[in-house]
Amino acid sequence: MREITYAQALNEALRECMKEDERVILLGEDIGKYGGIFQVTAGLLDEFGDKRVIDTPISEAAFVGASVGAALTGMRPVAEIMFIDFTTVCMDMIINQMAKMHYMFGGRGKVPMVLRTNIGAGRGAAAQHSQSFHALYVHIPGLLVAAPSTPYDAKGLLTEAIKNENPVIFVEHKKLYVEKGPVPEESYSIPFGKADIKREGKDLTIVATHALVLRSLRAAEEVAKEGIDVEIIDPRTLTPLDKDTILKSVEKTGRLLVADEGHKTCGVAAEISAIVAEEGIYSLRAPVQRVCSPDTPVPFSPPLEQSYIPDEKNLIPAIRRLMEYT
Amino acid sequence: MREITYAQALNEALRECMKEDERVILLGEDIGKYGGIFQVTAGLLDEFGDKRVIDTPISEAAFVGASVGAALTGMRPVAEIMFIDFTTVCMDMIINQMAKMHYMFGGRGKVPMVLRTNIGAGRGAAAQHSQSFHALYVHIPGLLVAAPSTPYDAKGLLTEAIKNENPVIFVEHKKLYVEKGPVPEESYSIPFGKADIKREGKDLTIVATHALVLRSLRAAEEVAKEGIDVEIIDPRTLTPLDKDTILKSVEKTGRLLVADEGHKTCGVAAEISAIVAEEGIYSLRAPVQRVCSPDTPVPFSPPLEQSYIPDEKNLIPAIRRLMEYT
Amino acid sequence: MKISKGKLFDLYAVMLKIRLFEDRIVDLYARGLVPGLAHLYIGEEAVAAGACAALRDDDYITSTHRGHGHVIAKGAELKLMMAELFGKKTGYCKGKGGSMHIADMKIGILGANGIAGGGLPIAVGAGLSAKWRGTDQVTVSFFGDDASNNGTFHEGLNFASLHKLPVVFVCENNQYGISVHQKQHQPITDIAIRATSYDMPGVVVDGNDVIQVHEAVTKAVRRARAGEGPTLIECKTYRWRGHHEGDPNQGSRYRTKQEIEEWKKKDPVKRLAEKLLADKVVTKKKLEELEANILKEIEGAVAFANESKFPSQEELYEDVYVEG
Amino acid sequence: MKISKGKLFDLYAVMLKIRLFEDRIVDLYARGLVPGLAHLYIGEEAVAAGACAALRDDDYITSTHRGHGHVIAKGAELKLMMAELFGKKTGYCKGKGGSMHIADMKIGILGANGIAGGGLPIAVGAGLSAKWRGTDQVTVSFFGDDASNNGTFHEGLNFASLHKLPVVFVCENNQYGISVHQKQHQPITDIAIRATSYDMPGVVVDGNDVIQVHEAVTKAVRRARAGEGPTLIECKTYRWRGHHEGDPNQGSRYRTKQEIEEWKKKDPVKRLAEKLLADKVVTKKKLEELEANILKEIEGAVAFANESKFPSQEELYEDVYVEG
Ligand SMILES: Cc1ncc(C[n+]2csc(CCOP(=O)(O)OP(=O)(O)O)c2C)c(N)n1
Ligand SMILES: Cc1ncc(C[n+]2csc(CCOP(=O)(O)OP(=O)(O)O)c2C)c(N)n1
Ligand SMILES: [Mg+2]
Ligand SMILES: [Mg+2]
Repeated sequence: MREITYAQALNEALRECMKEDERVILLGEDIGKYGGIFQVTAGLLDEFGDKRVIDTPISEAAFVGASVGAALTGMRPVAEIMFIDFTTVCMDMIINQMAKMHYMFGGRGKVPMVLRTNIGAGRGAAAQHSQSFHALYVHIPGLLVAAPSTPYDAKGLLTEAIKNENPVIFVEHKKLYVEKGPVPEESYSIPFGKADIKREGKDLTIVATHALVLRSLRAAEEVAKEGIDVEIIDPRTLTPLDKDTILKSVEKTGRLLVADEGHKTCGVAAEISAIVAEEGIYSLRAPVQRVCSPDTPVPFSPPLEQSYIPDEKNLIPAIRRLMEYT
Repeated sequence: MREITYAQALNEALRECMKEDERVILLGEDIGKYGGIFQVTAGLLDEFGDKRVIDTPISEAAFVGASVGAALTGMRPVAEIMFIDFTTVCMDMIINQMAKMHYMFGGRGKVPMVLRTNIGAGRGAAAQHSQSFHALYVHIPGLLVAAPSTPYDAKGLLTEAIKNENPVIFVEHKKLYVEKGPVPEESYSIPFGKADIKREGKDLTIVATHALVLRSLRAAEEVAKEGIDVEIIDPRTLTPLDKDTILKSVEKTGRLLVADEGHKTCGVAAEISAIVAEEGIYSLRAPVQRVCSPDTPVPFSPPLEQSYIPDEKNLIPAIRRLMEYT
Repeated sequence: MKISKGKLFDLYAVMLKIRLFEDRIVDLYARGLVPGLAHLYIGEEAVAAGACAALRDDDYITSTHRGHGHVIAKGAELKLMMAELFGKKTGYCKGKGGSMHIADMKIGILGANGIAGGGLPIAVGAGLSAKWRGTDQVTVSFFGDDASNNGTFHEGLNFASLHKLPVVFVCENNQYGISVHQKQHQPITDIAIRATSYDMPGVVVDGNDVIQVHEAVTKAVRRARAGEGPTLIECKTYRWRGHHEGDPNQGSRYRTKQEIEEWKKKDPVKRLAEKLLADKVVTKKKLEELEANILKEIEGAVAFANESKFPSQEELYEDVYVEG
Repeated sequence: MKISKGKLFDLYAVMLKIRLFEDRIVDLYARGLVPGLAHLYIGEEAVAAGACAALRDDDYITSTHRGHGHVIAKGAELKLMMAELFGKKTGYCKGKGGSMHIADMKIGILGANGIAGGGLPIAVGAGLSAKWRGTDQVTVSFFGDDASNNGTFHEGLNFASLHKLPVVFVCENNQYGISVHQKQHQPITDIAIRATSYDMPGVVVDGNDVIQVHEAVTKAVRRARAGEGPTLIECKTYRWRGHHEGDPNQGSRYRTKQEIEEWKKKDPVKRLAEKLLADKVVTKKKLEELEANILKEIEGAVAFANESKFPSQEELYEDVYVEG
């Protein structure tokens, strides 16, 4: 199969959905001529025109709120917030409007929209442009939360997100945009709530999200040399979360490491750990370990940022530690 | 000792701190003549005048941001956001400014301010006026998060919050405002990061926050009749969290139930559960249970809202279930 | 613009319906039958009635925490409203929303809203949507004087004007936030002047004069339908009751009884009734008949609400997501 | 207002310092020595220089993502800036902040800010604080044309005017958001007209003419110190380079090379140099000396940054909270 990047895969999903359904329109800052800060919307303005690819003012509350209003009245907007950090300026539209309308209105009205944004440190962009607080949205009922880790998943999940009748927070990862992988040319959807086993193994389960999937795969190769056989589960969507696949894997391996780039405290990794402590504790033969970003803002200085980012340097020792329990 | 309400205790802390330190000023909607929607600031306008008790427009980003600017330049502002639900409209000022400045600036500048707000359902106020998403702030490093459950703790923690050099999200609970309890007349501080054992017991640990402390105490009395001896730990501050006291209690009892009014997924209870799964798993002789709000918005209809709210009806069966593990 | 006699009577009927509905809520609330928060609109009826009468059924509105008037004027059924206020399963939102979240997509009610200023961006989106879909639907967004200080006002009006969207922004200036007088929340008197910042027309009208409101909104709606863009209309009015039921002494903590009495003299409902009689549009008898009919409808709504069931416990978990 | 010759020369010195500092960043960035995002101010120097020259050391500013000019004009040390841009421990923020977060409370720099519009409420708070503390300190808040569409602009200006706070809002209208032209982000041309919404004076000046900027800001600062409230000043200008270093071809995806060239002809630095020479304020030699001195300072800063150490790993965990 041909290989394209994660950014190209997302671009393809947008293009296909826009071709198929004229209700799909895009709003965001610099998504037109500029093609989006990470080039995810490149070429779409030319192809679909400025009625469907709308460069917005720096008015996130207005255009995310407008997406809600447009979705309520029959459109399928896809809004882009340049970095997840900036979703703070339109949080009310997300948490109090987009997420809750269907419920508050007792099922009258629905909000089929997608809010695309991205997480991830590693670009020297410091504390307000590098955050990974997707857990905030996982905490809020009414939202679906997608977390693609590969170009294949990116395309399939975005297609599903756009076709879904519910509001979706679509969380991309900055460092993955340039990663390549095989992606079918035709349109396809990946259903929400189905984890993907990115590597099978029998000794230890890593539940990993986003870039941590890649980093875990590398760590797994490394420890394989020591005879440690790691299984890697990528939930792909955080809401809904496929806890069955996770619990089943832990039942098999008896060891769980949860790897997510969000801050450790009250993050996605905490939730997965808590689920296993609640429903799979008898499968465990070792403590549950979390490999996450530390509870500090993201520092600018490259060496500090490197030490901030959770990756193989954290994963490998954690795996070895867990393997000490027998 | 005389008994006063939680709201009066908070009022007293504000009054004492304002008397002692003229840099302490209050900003918020309807905190002046109206005395605050829950009467926490009642009488303070008369006593301290409208230069120090400032009724603001519906411009939360402006006045929370102004509190940040004022704190940076030598004041000690205490801002009130009427309901935690509305903190969404000024989330950027909280997450990206207030929480991060000290770090981003490499220690230059500090933001000694308090943002008072409240959580809790039970007033028939529906999905946008009843939320308990304090976990969002626990997820963000740079903030301290207080969670008083009694009038005594309310006064002591608010005094500490105002004197603290760091930004504090001070999370009150709507249903507790009218609860009475003994409170010293003199000024006192309760240090952050020190849990309080609200009830000693040997069979099972409940880590409970806010109104769940009261509800757990009632549940404990109930199950005491069956010979179950419950220990109740109230962390009092969620950041920093006194995990030693929790781990020590679980070591003693072997059973853990975490009770918090936030949504279950990625909430405070998940974090506490994950900590124990990570650091205290060998103490456990039963799965960790969480009693939280469900992952739905808060419904309006009183019977639905009652079934939404986590209380004795959820705690007692959970306790009994945990006691089946021996 | 000339308003026909029939139209005037219709406007009156809507205003009276709002008034009598809310009078009944006062009573029901006091007796503990309506739980939660009830923000009443009494005294401001001319705004909702005048504005919504300029709209078609398929036009949209976004409403506020003080939304009963808006949704009644847009055509909401009293039965379903009352059942909702009682928290019953038969209500507009199956009892899940209550007073602050009444919505009905079929008649263009995109929701009351508990967030001050929350409705404006949503209205802008409905406007964009109408434009994209190539319909000529118009959206009216209601909001208060204090909400005009929220960032959403600024962002919403800028965006709407930039894209010449078919939206009419109707500011109900009743001079207060909750307890905060306009003088304490903004340094201007006429909010309509803010229109200039967005290159759109701004109009001030007497919000207690339904004819003025109706004319201004009609003109703005025509402009919007013609693709010429949004308008900001400020309606000066006053709320008679406290911020919500339960606000002690109708808000006399922060305003004088005398001020309230002065405004009661400007009662928009009575004022129109007197005009209708003076102009011989209707007889006294016709008005009495109208009142009797409305009261009957309200009683029917109360009975319906009373007899309806509360939602069952499992419904707590429904409608979080659209299934399938 | 008459600007003295000495003052004019000082203004020039500041502008040149900003220009040369950033010219050097262009080069360092291209060679991979400056990590992360560098949003350059080249072409807009007259705004920062003219505005900050109206301030005392104990006055405050809030800055933006494009902050080098502001902080240099307010007195930041090049050494500490350069070290910060390199991510070194000796930098302004110990390497933790980088280009977008330079701050120095001692000289009133309340921080550059990565959030567009993020600085306005903070400036309002500094204004409130000065008023409460009874000092006569003034705060200047810099922000861009597109940031003027953010809710914080609206809320901030309303609040500042309501309390007559000593704040001067300086809008740098360089006609673009990132790639979005002003015509696409707001339906007005002069942002200064938005002042009317808040009952404050609004002034438009040529932002490439440091004298005009300086005069307008001086007047506004005087007004602010006298307790008469805030002013909105719009400075029309242009950024020569891409939105940040790395924006392909200096942003020619969204603007023409010709447009850029037109604006380069209005170079504020050269313009002032020519005036200084024409008016015989300085000799050519003096200007050359000035340039040489600045270049030397910059070289010193680069050397300092180069020689400095990166922070140690443990520092990651420091400064999250104030200890003790
Ligand atoms: C963002 C936000 N902040 C605060 C509130 C609390 N609140 C509810 S209504 C209200 C006053 C609204 O005043 P105005 O907009 O003039 O409308 P009115 O109540 O007078 O109709 C306030 C402060 C809210 N609902 N939303
Ligand atoms: C709230 C927010 N939204 C989006 C961005 C991304 N962003 C950074 S700078 C910028 C454009 C700013 O334009 P303007 O305010 O005119 O300032 P300029 O860059 O022209 O100096 C944008 C959209 C941001 N930093 N903050
Ligand atoms: Mg009002
Ligand atoms: Mg600009």
